[in-house]
Amino acid sequence: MDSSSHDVLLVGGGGAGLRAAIAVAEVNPKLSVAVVSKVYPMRSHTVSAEGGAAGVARPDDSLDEHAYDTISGGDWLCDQDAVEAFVKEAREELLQMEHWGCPWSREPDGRIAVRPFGGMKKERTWFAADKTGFHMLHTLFQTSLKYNAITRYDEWFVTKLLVDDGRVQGVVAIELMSGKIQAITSKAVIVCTGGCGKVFPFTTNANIKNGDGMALAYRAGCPLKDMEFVQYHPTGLPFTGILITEAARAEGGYMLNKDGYRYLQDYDLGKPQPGPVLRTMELGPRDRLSQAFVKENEKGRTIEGPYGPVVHLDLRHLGAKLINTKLPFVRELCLKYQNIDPIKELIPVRPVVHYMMGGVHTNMNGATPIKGLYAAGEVACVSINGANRLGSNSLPELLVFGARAGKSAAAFASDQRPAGSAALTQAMDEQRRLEEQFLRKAGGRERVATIREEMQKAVESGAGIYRTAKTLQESANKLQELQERFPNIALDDHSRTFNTELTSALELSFMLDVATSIVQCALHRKESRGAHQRTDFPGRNDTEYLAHSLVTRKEDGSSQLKYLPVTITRWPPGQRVYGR
Amino acid sequence: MGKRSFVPLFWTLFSVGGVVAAFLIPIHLFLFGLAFPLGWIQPPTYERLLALARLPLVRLYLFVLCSLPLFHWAHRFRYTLYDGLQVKHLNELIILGTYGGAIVGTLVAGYLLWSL
Amino acid sequence: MTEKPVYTEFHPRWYRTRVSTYWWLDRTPYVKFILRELSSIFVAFFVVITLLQIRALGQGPQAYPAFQQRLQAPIMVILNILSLLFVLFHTITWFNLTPKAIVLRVRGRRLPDLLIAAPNYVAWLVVSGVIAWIVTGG
Amino acid sequence: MADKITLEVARYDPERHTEPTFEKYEVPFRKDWVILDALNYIKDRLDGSLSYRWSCRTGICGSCGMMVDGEPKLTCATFLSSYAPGPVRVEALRNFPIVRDLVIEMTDFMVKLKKVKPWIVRENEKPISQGEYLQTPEQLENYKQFSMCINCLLCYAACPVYGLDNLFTGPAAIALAQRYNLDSRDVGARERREILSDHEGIWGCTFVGECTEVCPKHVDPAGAIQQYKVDAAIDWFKSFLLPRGAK
Ligand SMILES: Cc1cc2nc3c(=O)[nH]c(=O)nc-3n(C[C@H](O)[C@H](O)[C@H](O)COP(=O)(O)OP(=O)(O)OC[C@H]3O[C@@H](n4cnc5c(N)ncnc54)[C@H](O)[C@@H]3O)c2cc1C
Ligand code: SF4
Ligand code: F3S
Ligand code: FES
Repeated sequence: MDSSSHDVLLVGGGGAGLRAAIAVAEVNPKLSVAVVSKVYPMRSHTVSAEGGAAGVARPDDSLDEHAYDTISGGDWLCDQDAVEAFVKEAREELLQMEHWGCPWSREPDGRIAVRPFGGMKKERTWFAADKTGFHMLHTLFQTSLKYNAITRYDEWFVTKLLVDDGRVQGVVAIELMSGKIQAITSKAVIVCTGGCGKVFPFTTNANIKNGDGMALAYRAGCPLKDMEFVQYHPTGLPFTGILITEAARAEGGYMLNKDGYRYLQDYDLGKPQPGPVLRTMELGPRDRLSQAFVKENEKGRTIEGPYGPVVHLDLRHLGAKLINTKLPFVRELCLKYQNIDPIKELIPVRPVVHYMMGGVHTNMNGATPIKGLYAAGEVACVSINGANRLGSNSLPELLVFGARAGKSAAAFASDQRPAGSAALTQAMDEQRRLEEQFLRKAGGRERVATIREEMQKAVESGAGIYRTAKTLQESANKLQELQERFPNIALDDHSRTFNTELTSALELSFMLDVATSIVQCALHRKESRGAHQRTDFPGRNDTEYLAHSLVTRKEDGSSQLKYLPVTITRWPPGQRVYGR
Repeated sequence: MGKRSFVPLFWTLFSVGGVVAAFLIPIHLFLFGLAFPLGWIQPPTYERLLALARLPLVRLYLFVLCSLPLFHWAHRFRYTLYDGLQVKHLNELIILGTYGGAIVGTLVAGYLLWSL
Repeated sequence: MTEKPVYTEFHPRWYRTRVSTYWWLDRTPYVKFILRELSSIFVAFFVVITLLQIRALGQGPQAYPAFQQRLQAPIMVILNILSLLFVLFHTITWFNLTPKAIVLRVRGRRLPDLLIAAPNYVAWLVVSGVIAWIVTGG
Repeated sequence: MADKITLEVARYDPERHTEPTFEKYEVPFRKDWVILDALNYIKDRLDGSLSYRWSCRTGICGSCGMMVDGEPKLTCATFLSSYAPGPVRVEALRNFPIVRDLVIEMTDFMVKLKKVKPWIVRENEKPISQGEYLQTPEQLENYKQFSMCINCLLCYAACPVYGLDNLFTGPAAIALAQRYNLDSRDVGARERREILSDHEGIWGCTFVGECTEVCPKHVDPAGAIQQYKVDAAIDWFKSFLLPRGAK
């Protein structure tokens, strides 16, 4: 078996991974850094973020206000020390991006421009037109090319973390191009694999967001934190999950049910007016709108589309002129990717899964409880997002905690021994497993796509916008069944060269683990907080649940749940007030 | 090719030649190639034409009109041979034939106009 | 490939397509492209004829009419018509491409391509008029 | 509207085939389906061994470029309905070695990208604490268009010059070099020019212009290359006249 060796290894080449790699290369140019990514780095999902990145920029704003917005937005489940570090460094990191060439939008005098954003009380969201994530990712990627210490493994799929003697020692990965299975050993590993939206049937997330890193860490014995908190966005296109921005409603779009009725008036969101009114009706908070959709569906007043129930977003009354000047991107998306013209047609929408608040348990430096293992980005849960992430906090999070994880991993790796032989033995076992269970396996009856679709359905029906003990238990049972059926999958493709059926199968197995942990955590949290809404426990319960859930895998494969208190520094829990 | 490559020079000559060809050749072609021979327009007399051509400024003009478009042709034709016929292995020969041709043409033009 | 691929037991053959010799017939834009490039031959042809004409001019009042006669031959007329068409094609493509190479900005906004190309055409008409006027004797 | 459409998909497995062949698949015909949805349908229900790249499905990640009926397209932004009643031919991007089915080998581009130094080059770096480098919206506008490249490589598939000679740096890499040259924060133009102005760098481009035609993000690489040639030529004359100390 081939193997190669580095000092610090990044799993993932998205925003977080690249930022971390550069951090390592800058703090200690003598270290060799490897970036292993299953897609070319510039294809990573950070590329899709549109809106912007939050960081205090104006004299009328302050770090404390950004911190408070973040904490209250997260329904007080954020670790406040982490939030304080985050808001301070967010600004510095965004400036660093500017120095690296990020084409931030500007004021006429040449200063960085900022825009308002949902849940932020001051204008502090930096943006690069409506392609912020795209520009950030390409800036990071192109800048990373300058460092010769960074070695890239493009289109290598990591299947396992090597942990021996309580210390991480590298990974096993498949080179997609050739099918070669190889051990890449290292003194520290930073997992930056992004979110897991694909666990759900409808999501804004790309095809590559399968929670790989969460499952890798979980299987290596590292706890996952706050997995029950999954953010929905109320207006996504069905089937594709393409996001229709809040601006469409801010400009005066209506939400209609199957009778053409503005149904939000039935959900304590104010009375319909012809034009948009802040914080009423269509401009209510994201979670409330998503919840209203579920209720409307229960009443049988949604429209049955080819991909499940939808409601309509109506922009027709706004007229061609307003749509073309104020919402050109919305129209472009609808026309280009859905073949619908919002000037003349109703847009079918539904709530779609958007972001994962939970993830691999880390401290403020990105370190996990396993020695040498770090995590950063959406895959990690530091926890600054608490029970609900604010829009535009995720991009700066990648930078801040990517850089922090990079620096601490570099420091850790500087005085470690290289990986031992036990790691290589493990790698050999992993190679055997991959060959036997997938590549050389004959027979089997289950199709990857079938199990995946059943899983997605089960997770949505059980751990969707509203949850109850009953639905969650049903999901848990279904997932258990699917876990048992998984070994019986049949693969059409036994080739080594770019075998994407193999990677889909591996991703499916990762997703099954992640889905199970989401459902388990949701089942145990008997309260409603932020994105986690239990109809059987409607209120927030600070006495019992002002705490992070930690789920760990036991030897026998079952999971174990614990709670960890939330760090409160200066902002005692209060009510999260929106609307009136 | 290293820093002292002459490609930028030839490219510039190609471009300027392209401009000259675009602006000036159509009318010349129309007058001398079609309108005069076919009698659409009464051609100028020999004497007038000679007198005109002997004016220093017109000599210079004719020199530019002949030389630069040749460099335009040389560069374009060279790449057409490369790409259209995929004969890159004949590189040296093609360069000699094209740019060489343009240089010879330029010398001829200079000689003819000088001795006019 | 700039970097030589490393073929190992895991790197089987990549399939490489060869561009056909007649690639320029594959798609309409390519045909147009090759016609544009071929226009240069007619440019050169024009120069050769013009040089011959200058030579005839220098050879005296007897040689010149003989040269003029030769231009009336049908084959020459056909060649000249063809040349004119090709050169006009060159002129049009050349003018339309100028905006690509030169970016003009007025108060920070990039001028639309048409606005850059249009003056070319105007200037072209004027220059052609002046030349015709001088040659035909005003 | 028929409810089925046939896709002819190029299949190639280097372990078993010597050259690509076409396989026919019948897929449902839906108004809101793009070519990529049809491929996903094939992979999920008909033939799991079909390989291709995709991720975002919104035309921003740049993974899903393929030849659709002979034209380079982002398959996530190309509707099936434009090809009704079919059949539609889907092949790997032209001008690149084919690894497998619809997957191309793109190391060549990655090497070239790095070669043109697509990062900000500066003589002195000011500390972060001193804030941003000012850049007016006009200065931003100067290079903005060239920064929109998603590295989808459709332009390389459309450029015959690249197809004939892989040494040519090619449209996207040059556009990205120009993106940094035109950035008011950058002073690396000279370094980049030295790399790019050799024969294979920019002069190979004969301005076919198809790169710009097929670019889904309106980057206009053909324009970038032309501007680059003009700059390089001016530079050449300058350095010829003032061999030393020339800027
Ligand atoms: C449509 C959309 C819009 C958004 N808009 C905003 C916004 O406006 N503001 C904001 O702050 N946030 C926004 N977000 C959220 C934000 O974009 C993401 O949270 C963030 O980009 C995640 O970045 P990352 O670096 O953690 O992961 P990613 O960018 O997803 O990168 C993951 C990396 O891991 C690699 N990888 C994964 N699995 C493996 C494996 N098994 N082996 C090897 N490599 C692997 C992948 O190849 C990839 O390189 C948006 C999200 C979406 C979906
Ligand atoms: S220039 Fe356009 S076509 Fe070429 S890679 Fe970039 S986005 Fe794609
Ligand atoms: S298609 Fe090719 S030849 Fe030049 S203008 Fe574009 S790079
Ligand atoms: S799938 Fe991302 S560009 Fe098409």
